[in-house]
Amino acid sequence: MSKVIIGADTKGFELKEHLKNYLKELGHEVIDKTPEGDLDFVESTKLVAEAILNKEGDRGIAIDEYGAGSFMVGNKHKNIICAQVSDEHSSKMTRDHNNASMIALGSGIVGKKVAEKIVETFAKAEYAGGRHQIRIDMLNKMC
Amino acid sequence: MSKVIIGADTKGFELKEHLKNYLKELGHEVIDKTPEGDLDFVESTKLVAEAILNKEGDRGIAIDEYGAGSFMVGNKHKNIICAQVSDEHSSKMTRDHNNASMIALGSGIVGKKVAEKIVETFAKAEYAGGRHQIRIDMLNKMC
Amino acid sequence: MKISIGCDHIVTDIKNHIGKYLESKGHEVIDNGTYDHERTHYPIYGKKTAAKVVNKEADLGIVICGTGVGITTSATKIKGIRATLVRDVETVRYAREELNVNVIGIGGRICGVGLIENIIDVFLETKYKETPENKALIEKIDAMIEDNEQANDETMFDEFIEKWNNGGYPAE
Amino acid sequence: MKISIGCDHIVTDIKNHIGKYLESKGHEVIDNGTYDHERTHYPIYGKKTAAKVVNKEADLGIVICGTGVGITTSATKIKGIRATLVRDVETVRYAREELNVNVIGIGGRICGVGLIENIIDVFLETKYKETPENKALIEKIDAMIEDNEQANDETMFDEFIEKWNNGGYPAE
Repeated sequence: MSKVIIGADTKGFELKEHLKNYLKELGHEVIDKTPEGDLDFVESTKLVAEAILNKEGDRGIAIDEYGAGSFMVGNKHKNIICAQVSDEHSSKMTRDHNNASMIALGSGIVGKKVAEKIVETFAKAEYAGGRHQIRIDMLNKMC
Repeated sequence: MSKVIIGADTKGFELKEHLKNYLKELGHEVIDKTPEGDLDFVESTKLVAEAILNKEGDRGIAIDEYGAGSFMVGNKHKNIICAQVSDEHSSKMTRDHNNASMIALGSGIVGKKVAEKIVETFAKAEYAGGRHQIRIDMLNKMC
Repeated sequence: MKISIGCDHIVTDIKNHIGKYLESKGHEVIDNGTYDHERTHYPIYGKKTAAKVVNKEADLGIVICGTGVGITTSATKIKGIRATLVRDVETVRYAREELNVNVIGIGGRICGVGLIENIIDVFLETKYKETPENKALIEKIDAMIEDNEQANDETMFDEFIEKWNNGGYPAE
Repeated sequence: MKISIGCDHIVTDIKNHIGKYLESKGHEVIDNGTYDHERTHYPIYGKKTAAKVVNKEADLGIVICGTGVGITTSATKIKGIRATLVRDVETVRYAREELNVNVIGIGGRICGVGLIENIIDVFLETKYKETPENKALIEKIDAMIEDNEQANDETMFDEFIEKWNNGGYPAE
């Protein structure tokens, strides 16, 4: 089971609540960094990324209306690899190949059933390691 | 402007209400075949398809949780071409190439922003005709 | 399993890729064409692919065209076919488990091959879980088309192909 | 427009297709590689593609790898780049109009070429519409990375490539 850090801006708040409950039902521990829902995506995503960097959890989920803003903010953190995803296949592959510690979701882009499977897959999938590590080392030297 | 027939099963009801308002704001006429929201997708989609066949409108939208059930029911009607879509590009192309008179949407699959663009595109896009007509003639001879 | 596959001329390469992918997983493939990039018409191949499934020559079917709409619609119009046109993994899981779909359609100009392979994996590994509710839905869907011989009527589209060959349709 | 493009070895064919598509629409293309299917590493090409944009040698950038995640992440880690990794048309429209993104990433194993072309069309034709709200968000995003010379530091990854060449990473 994973320890999942979650956060959302105002427009992602409702999907965040839904996914928080879904992940808890699956048995994951969930830490909600934005219980109030009054932040913009820069602020909400920073809270998630900083919690990951502080090792408060091992997977981060940042939600806004499109996922685009949270994706940028996540990746502007050194040592964070954040994937913008709208399908469970990418969610699996980005754990497997990129060792992404965060995903960004758009509440206006994905329906709830797709979002459930994305976070379920992300919480469960493990990094494959091997040849992929050189690319991770390169990304982690950046910014 | 198009005359749009819309219908949903219980799980698609909320998205249907949202898209009905969205299409009306764009200036389209919308006829709601499932104002109560108490039907299964076979019943709700039949109401939309029959309205299209009766020429009550020129575009049909059928919604359930995944779109898969509505897609099947739509296409089991002779002279109906129904596209199951979750992206606006397919929505445009299926009007352009397939002259689809109906689309099926999944409320658990698409987010509201994506759904808005799908229906907006579907209501607006026109059939290109030309070489595509032979395939339409073939489809319309079936079932 | 035995898998019946078909495509139009826009996505022949992707259909060939899928055929090889299925064989690499130990499945037997019935390739209904088209086999090259010469312009042809998707209902021919959707119907052929579907016929193998309803005749029980194949267990399941996979059809592809540009968006998937045309060819999947043609398969769905065959009695006994329950098809879904998918762009995500979860829809195929649901459609197989709840609606016992026997054909999936994919848009070769919509989905990339990684996603397509994942969709196919889930299609083949997911089993129908019968419940009174979904059984009733399936029976209603199946009853919508009267018994007919369209699946095996190989001359059904001849009138249109003849018209096409005689210049009765525009070339563009 | 001048468009900077880059990819990894998994999707070179799709990058080449995009290059030709852009040229057919009258754009000038700067192709940062990779140019073949020999195994290489996406951050090299994400960074190169992004550098052309921040150095104003190109107006916009497009990066592609299998899922798009790796290469788009590497582009985003360059100061001055605002990138979005898209699988739908509406996200790119929003991201260009509201967040003035200058790079998009696409998963070549996730999206088909028809969808990719539509995404690119909308990326190139949509204009940023400045508002006080989105200007403030963009300033906050841009301020997150300190000024550094990473975009133009061509030796930045040498230590890892040397380690790779010396067998310091597993081959599988």
